[in-house]
Amino acid sequence: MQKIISEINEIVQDEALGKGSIIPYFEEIQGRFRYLPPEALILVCEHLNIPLSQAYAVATFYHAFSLRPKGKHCMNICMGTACHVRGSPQLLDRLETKLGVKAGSTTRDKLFTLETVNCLGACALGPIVVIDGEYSGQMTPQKSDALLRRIMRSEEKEQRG
Amino acid sequence: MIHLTIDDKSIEATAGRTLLEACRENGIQIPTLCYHPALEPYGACRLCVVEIYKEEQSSRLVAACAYPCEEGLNVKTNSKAVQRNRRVVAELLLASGYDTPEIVALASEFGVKEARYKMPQADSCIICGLCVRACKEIVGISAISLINRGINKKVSPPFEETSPTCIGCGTCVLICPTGYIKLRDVFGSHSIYRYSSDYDRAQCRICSDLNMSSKFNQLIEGVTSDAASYGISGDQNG
Amino acid sequence: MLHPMEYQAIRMGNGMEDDTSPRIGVIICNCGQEIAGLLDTEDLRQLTADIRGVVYTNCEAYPCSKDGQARIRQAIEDHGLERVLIAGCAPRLVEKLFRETVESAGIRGNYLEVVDIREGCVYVHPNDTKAAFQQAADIIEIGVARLGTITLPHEYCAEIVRKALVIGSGLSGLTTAIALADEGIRVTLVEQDSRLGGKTFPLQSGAAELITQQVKKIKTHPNVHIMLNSHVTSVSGQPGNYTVSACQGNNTSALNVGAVIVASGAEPQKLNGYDWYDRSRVRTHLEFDAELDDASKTEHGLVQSDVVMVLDGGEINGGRGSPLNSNSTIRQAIRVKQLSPDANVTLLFRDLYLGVQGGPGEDGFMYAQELGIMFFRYYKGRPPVIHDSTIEMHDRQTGEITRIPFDRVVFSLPIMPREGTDSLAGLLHLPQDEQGFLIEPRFPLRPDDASADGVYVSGSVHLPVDTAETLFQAYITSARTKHFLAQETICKNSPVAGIDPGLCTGCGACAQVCPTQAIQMIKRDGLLSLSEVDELRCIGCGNCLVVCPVKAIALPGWSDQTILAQISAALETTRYQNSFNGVSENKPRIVALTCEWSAYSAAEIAGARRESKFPDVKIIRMNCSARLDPDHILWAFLNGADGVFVGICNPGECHYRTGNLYARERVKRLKNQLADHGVDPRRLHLEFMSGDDYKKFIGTVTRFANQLSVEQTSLKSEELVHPGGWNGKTIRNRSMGA
Amino acid sequence: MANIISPVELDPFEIIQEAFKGPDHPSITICGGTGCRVLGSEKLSEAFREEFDRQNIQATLDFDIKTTGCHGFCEQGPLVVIRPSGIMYAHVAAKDVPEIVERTIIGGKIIDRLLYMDPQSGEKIEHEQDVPFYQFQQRVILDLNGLIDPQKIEEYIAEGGYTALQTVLSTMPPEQVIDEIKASGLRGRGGAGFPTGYKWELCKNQPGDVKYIICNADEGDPGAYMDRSIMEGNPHRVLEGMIIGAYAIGAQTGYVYIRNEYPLAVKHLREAIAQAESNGFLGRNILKSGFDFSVGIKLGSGAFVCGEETALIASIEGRVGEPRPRPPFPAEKGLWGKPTNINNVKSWASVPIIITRGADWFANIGTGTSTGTMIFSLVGNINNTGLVEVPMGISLRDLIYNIGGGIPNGKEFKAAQIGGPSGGCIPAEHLDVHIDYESLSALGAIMGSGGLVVADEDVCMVDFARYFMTFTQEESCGKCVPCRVGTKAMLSTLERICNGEGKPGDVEYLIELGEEIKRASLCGLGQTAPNPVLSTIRYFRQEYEAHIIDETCPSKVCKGLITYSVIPENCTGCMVCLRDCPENAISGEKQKPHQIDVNLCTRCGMCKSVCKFDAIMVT
Repeated sequence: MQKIISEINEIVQDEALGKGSIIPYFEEIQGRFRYLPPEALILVCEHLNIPLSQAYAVATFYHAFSLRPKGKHCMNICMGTACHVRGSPQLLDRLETKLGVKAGSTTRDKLFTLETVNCLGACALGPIVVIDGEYSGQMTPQKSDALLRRIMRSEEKEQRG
Repeated sequence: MIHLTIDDKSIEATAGRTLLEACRENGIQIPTLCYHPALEPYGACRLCVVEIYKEEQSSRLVAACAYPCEEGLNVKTNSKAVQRNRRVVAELLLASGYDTPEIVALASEFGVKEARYKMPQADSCIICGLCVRACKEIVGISAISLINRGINKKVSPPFEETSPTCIGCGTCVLICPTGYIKLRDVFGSHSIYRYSSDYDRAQCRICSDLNMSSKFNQLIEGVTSDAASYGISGDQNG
Repeated sequence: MLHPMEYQAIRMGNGMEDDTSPRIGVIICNCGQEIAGLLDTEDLRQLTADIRGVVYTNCEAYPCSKDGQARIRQAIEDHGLERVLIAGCAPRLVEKLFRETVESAGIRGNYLEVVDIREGCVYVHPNDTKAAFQQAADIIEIGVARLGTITLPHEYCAEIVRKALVIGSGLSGLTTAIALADEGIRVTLVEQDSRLGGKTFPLQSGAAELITQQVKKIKTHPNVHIMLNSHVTSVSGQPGNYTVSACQGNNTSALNVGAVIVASGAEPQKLNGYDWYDRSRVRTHLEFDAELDDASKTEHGLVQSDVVMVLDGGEINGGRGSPLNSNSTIRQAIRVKQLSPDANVTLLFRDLYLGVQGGPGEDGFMYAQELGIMFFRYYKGRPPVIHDSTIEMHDRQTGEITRIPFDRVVFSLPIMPREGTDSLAGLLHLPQDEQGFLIEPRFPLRPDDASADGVYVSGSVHLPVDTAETLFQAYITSARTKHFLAQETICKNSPVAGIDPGLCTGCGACAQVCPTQAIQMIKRDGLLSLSEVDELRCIGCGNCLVVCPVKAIALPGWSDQTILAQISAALETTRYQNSFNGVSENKPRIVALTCEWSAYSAAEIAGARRESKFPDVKIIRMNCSARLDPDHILWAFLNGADGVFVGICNPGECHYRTGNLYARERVKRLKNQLADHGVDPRRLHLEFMSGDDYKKFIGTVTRFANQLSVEQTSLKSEELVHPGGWNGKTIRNRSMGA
Repeated sequence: MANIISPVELDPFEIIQEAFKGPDHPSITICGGTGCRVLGSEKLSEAFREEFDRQNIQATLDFDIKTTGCHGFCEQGPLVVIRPSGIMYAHVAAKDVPEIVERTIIGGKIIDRLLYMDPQSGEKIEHEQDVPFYQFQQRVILDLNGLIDPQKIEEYIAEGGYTALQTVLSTMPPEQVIDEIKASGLRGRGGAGFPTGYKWELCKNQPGDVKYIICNADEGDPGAYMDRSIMEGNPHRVLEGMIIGAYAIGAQTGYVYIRNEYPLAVKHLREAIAQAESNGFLGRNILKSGFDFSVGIKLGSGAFVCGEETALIASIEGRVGEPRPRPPFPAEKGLWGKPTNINNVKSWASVPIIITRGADWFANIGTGTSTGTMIFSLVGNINNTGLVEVPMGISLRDLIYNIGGGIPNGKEFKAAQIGGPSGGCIPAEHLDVHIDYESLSALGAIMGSGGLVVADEDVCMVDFARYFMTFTQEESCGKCVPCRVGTKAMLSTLERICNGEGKPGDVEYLIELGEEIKRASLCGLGQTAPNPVLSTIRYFRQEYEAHIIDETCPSKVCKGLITYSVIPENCTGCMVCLRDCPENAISGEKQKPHQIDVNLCTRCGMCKSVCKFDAIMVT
C-alpha cells in the first residue's frame, strides 16, 4: 500500500501528463497497477484541484479504467462482428463456465480477469483472445481449454518454487 | 434581431436566444424536463423537441432548449411528428419510472397510460442531470455527479459513499423533478480518515468534525447555558 | 433610557420615511402560467407599487430568460434602481443567476433579494386564490422591508505569504515539508526533539527506512529551514499571513508564513496508572516486542505459554481506538503464535479497527483466527480485571464471568497525541476531540464564503494511522496547502461582524461565544478592553450580536433593524385589508423564524413537492439560528403575532457548528420568562429539522397552527409590561386556558 | 504568409530522396500488420535476418528486409512479397525461410507450395498484382502500405512523401488549398460524408487566432480496422495531411485521438511524429515557411461514443465523453471553446494525394457525388477477409465476388451489413447497388467508416440485429432518454423474440420505437442505433414473423427456438461430443448412439462443432 501511494504521488507530480486533464493520469495509473485505487483518484483531484465527483464519473464512464483490482492474468475476448460470426460467443461461454465468472469480473483466486472487447481489428483471424497482451487467433473452445491448462501449470510451478 | 416563424407566427428574437426562450417570450408553451433557466442547456430529456424546416432540407426534430434561433427558420412546436415523438419519449420515461407519481402524471399528459416495455426494476430517477448541474453551476460544489454509462447511469457522490464536499444546502433536493434525491443520500463526512467503527460516534453530518461527539456536546451545553443568559436583555438590568 | 431594540425600531421607522431611502425596484415573475395562472400578478404589482421605497414595479413572463434579464438591467438603468427584489421561485435556484444580472448592471449582489412566491406560495395554495394572494403580498412586503434596511458588507482582502510552517518532523511532517519545498515554497520545519524523525510507530515494516530516506533528503533541501529543539510559542495574524514565534532554546525567532501544517504526531501512552500491577508479568506493547525479538534469537524460543493481550485503545477511559494499535496488536499476537505455536494467545478488545475494507488489516485478523488466537470482547463499563494469575472477563452473551489464566499480560496502550498538542490547539484555535486529537476546522458555508484559513492537520495527530495512510494524508495536505498559497490574495465580501468601539464595553461576552474564535479582546486606554473581529475567520453567524448587551456589533444584512422590519412587515395587514375584505380573523397569525439551512429549505421543498395542506405562516429567512435574538420573538408578539415558530437545524448539522444549540437554549429560557410574565409559552414553538425534511415542517407547523386556533376562542386580553421595560408597548396576552 | 522556398533550401529534402534506394530496389517485404503479427510475422522477419546474415545476402545481393504495414490480405497471412518481381508467398512460417532464401532469393525460383491459390479457379498465382483480391482494387491511400517500412520516414520521403506539404507551403495560399480540396469533392470518410473542403472553410472563417484540428482515429466499429492499418502502415501520410489541413485552416495544434486498443498504431504514430519533428516537417517554422504546427496524441479510453465529435472533444478535455447538442458545431466552438476541425484518418490521408495528383484526378475516381476511393474491411462469411480499397461507386457484387472471393463453402449470400452498428444491411436483391453515399442511404444503410460484414444463409437476421443492438446499447453514453432507455427497450424486445417469447405487435413496436429514436436522439450514435434493426425488418420481415408467429428460427440460430439432437444412424458413439459438452448434457456409451438431454442442453453448439460424423441435428 505504502509503495502504491508513493508511486501514485510520483505519477501525480509528473508534469508531462499535465494540462489539467485527469485522463492521462488515470491512463498512467491504470497502466501501472491495472486498476485505479481510490487513493489515486483522490490524490489526482487534490493535485489538480478538481472535484472528486468529476474524477469518479470519468473513472466509471470509460471502460479502459477499472476501480477493482484485476487478476494476475487478463483475458480479453474480442466480440467484434467478425469474431462474433466466427463463434466468439461460444468461446466466451466456455471460458465463463471454465473460470466460473461472468465476463468483466475476476476469479476468486484473483488469478484471472475475463473481459470482452469490441474488435481488436484482427478480424481475419477471429475469434481472437488476448491473454496478458499476447494475441492468439482462430480460437476454439478446445484451444482455449489448452491455453488455460498451460497457464495453470505455470502457476503451479511458481507456487512450488 | 432574428426573424423566424414559430407555429405560423412570425417572431422576432434577439441573437443567441434558443428556440425555447423565443417560444416562452411569445407565450408558446413547450414541455421541458431537464431544462432550467439558471442552468446551461443539456438537451437530454428530448421532451422539448420541435420540428424545424430549413429551406431545401427535409424537416427534422431538434431540442428547443438548446437550438439557437436562426434567420428564416420555420418551427412547428406541436406538429404530428413532434407529438408522436414526445409520446414515445414519455413512454420511455414511464418504462423506468412506472411507480413514480410525478412520472406517471407526466406521461399521461402525453396520453401515455401504460409502457409497453418496463425496466426490470423501477427507479424514479430519470437522469435529467438537474441536481448534478445545479450542484456544479448554482452551488459550485460538485458534490455529486452522474456515474457509470448508458442504462447504468445514476446520480451518486464519489465512490457511492457519502459525499466529502456536500454542504447540505438542499438545492439538489429542491430542483429534483421526481423527488428521487434525498439530502441524506449526499450528506457526508469531510474526514479523511476512512475507518469505520462500531462506535456510535456522533459526528457532524455536514462538516463531519468530531466536535459533535458526546463529550464536546456537553462542553458546548455548558458554554451556551452561560452565554445564553446574555441573550435575554431582561436578565441584565434586573 | 431607550432600550436599544426600541432605538433600532425607531431608526427603522424613520429610515423608511426620509427621502434618502433607497430606490427599490420589484419584478414579479409570472413564470409563464405557473404563477400568473393562479395569482393576478397585475393586482399584486399595483399593491406592491405603493409600498414605501418602491419606485419601480413590473411583471415579467420569465425574468430568468436572457431577454427578461436584459429588461431587468434596462429597468435598473432607466429608473436608477439601487436595490432589486425579484418575486419568483426558490432563491437557492435563481439567486446566483440574478446576482450576476444585477451586478452586471452595477448593483452589488447583496442588494438583490429573491423572494419565493412560487414554491413558497402558489404551490402551497394551488386552489385558494385569496390565501395565495395574501401570502404573496406578505412575502413581497417582507422582502421589501429587508431590502430597505440592509447595508453592504465591506470587502476584505489580504495578501498571501508564499511560505509554510510545518510543525513536527515525523513521517507526515517530513513528507509534507518535502512535497511543499519541491513546489518551490519556503518551508520552516519545527521539531521539539533534538533529532528529526518524530515518533513514527516502530512496529510496521518499512517505516524506519522511509524515515531515514526522508531525513536525508530534507537535510539537503534548499527550500527547507529546520529548527530542532524548538516549539511554537505564539501565533498571530490572519489566514495567509500568520506571524509565528518559535522558541529554540532560549532565543525566540519570529516567522512570517501563509500556512501552518500541524503534524506533531502521536505516541503510545506510558503505562501510567497501571504501575501497581506486578510488572514482572505485565508488559506494554513495545516492551513485549523487544522480548519477542530476544526470544526469536534464543533457541528455546518464547517461555510464556499463556499470553493475554489487552487491546486498550483508550476505551477503558472512554476514548476511541485506532487502526494502528489494533493492527499492530494483532500482528504481535500472530508473531507469538509463530514463535511458539502451542502457546495460548488471547486478545481482549473493546473495538477493533481493521482499516479499509478488504485491506491488510482484515486479512491479518482472518489469519489470526485461523492460527487459533482467541478474540474476546469486553464492554464499556466492564473492563477486564487483572488478578495475580488470571484475568477476569465479563462475557455479555452468557452474562457470566470468565477467568483467563496468564503468565504474561501485554497492554497495547492507546496512542495519544504528543504532549504540546493541547497548547498548539490553543494557539491555532483548533478543536480537539475527547482524547485531544486535533480536528481540521472546516466551515462548509455557502460556497462563496467557505472559509479556508490556511491551517492544516496531517498524520497521526488526527487519529493514529499507519505509514501508508500517513503518506496519503501528507500528500493531500501538501496539495491543499499548495493551492491555498497559490492564490495571490485571499478575499471575502460575505457579511462579517463589525464592532463599534464607541459602544463596546469590553465585557467579552462575544469572544466567549464565537464558534471560530474570531473575536479577541485587545487592550485599550483606560480600564475597558475592546473586542476585535478577525474578518477572515468570522463566518458571520451573528451569535455575538445576540449576546452583546449594548448591541455594539453589526452584521450587514442581518442587523436587528432588518429582522425587526421584516417581522413588522409580516404582521402588518392593513394595506390589503381594503383591497381584499380583510384577513379572516379566526386564522392565527404565525411568524416562522427559520434557519435557511433547515426549516426554510424544508418549506421550499414542501412547496416544490406540491404539499398544499400547509397553514399560512409568515416565513422569515435567517442565515443561522445563532442570529435568533429573543428580542426578535418578543417583537413579533408585540406586533400582534399569535404564535412564533422557530425552525432550526438538527443538533450536529449546524453550518456554524453550534448556532442551533444556542438558539435552543435561548428559546428555552425565553419560554420560562414568558411564563413568568403570564404569556402562554406554547405560543412559542421550536423545532429541529433537517434541510429536506419537509414532512416534519408541514406536520409541526400545522399542529402548531391548529393548537393556536383552537385556543383562540378563549381569549382574555390583559396588559403585560415587557421585562425589557419598553415604555408603553405591551404584548396582547392570550392565555390558552393552560 | 508562406514565403516561397528556393530550391537551394530544399536540398536536405532531396538528399534524402537521392540517398535512399527507390521502390524498385530488390527487397523482401514482410507484412507487419497486427493480423500477420498474430500469425507470427515478427518471428518470420527475425528468421530472415538470421538467414541473411548467415549467407551474407545484404552484401552479395544487396537485398533489403522490410517489415511493412498491413498488405490487407490478412486471411492469407503472414504474407511475404519479394520485390521488385512481386512474388507473393502466403501463410509463410519461419521454417520456410531458409528455403525461400535459398531457392527464390538466391536461385530466383518460385516455391509452388507457398503460392496463393485462388479458391474460385483453384490455380496458383505467382505475383501479388495478379491476385484477384488485389487485381480489382484501386489502392490510392493504401498504395504504400505494402512497400515501405512505416518506422522509417526516409522510405516515405523516397516514395514522394511530404512533397505535397512542400508544394503547399511554398506555392499555395491557404484559400487555394481549400479550393483544391473542394474541387476534389472529398467527403468525410468518418461516415456522415460532409464535404471536407467546406468543413475546412467553415473553420477557417471563424474569428480568433487559436484553432485546433483533430484526427479522429477512435475506430470503434466492430469489424472495421482500416484506420488502424493506415496508421500502422503509413502514419506519415496522415501527419502530412494534418499539417496541410492545419496550414489551410490556420491551426497551431493538432491532436490524434486514437483507441488505446491499438498499441502498434500508437507506437508507429509516436515514432512518426518524432521523426517528422526532427526533419522539420513538424514544430516551429515548418520547412522554413514560418508556419508552426505541432501534433499530440490523445488515447481513447474505450468508449465508442467518443467517435462523435463533441464527445471526442469532451474526452480530450478530460471530461466524461458525453455529446452535447449541436449547434454550436465544433467549427465554431470546439476544443476548449476554440474553433476546431475534426476529420477521419482516411480523410486526412487523402489530402496529400489530392495535392500531389491534383483535384481533377481525384474527382475522376468514383461517381459524381462520391469521389475518390473508399476502404472497406471485408469480414464475416467471405473468403478473402481483409482490407480492400476500391473506387466509390463499385457494385457490391464486384466487391464481394471478385475481390472478396465469394462466400465460403459454396453457401448463399444473404446480406451485407455496411457501416457497422450504425449502418444497415443490404439483401441479395440489391447486390448490384453502386456503393456511394446516396445509393446506400436510399437502401437504409450508410457508408459509415467502412466496415462491411457479409452474412451467409446460415445467419439469422434477427440474431444479427440483436448483436448490433447489444453493441450500441452497451455503448450508449446514457445522456438522452431515447438512446438510453430506447435502445434498452429495443434490445430486450429483440431478446424476447430470439428466445421465442415474441408477441404479435413486437415488430410494429420496434419500427415505431426505432423511427422515433432516430429522430429524437441527441447524437449520431442514437440517431443511427436503430438502423440495423429497421433495415433487417425492412428486408427480412418474414424472418421476424417466423420467430414470433411460427416460433421457429429459419436459420437455426436462436437458442430459444432450437433443439439439438443426435442422428442415431450417423452417430458412431465416439464419445467426443460427450466429453466436450460443457453441461454434460450428452449421455451414452462407446459404439452406441448418444442422447442429448434437452433440459440440460444450453445449445452452445459445442457437440455439433466437434462431431466428425455430422451426427448432430439442429431442429
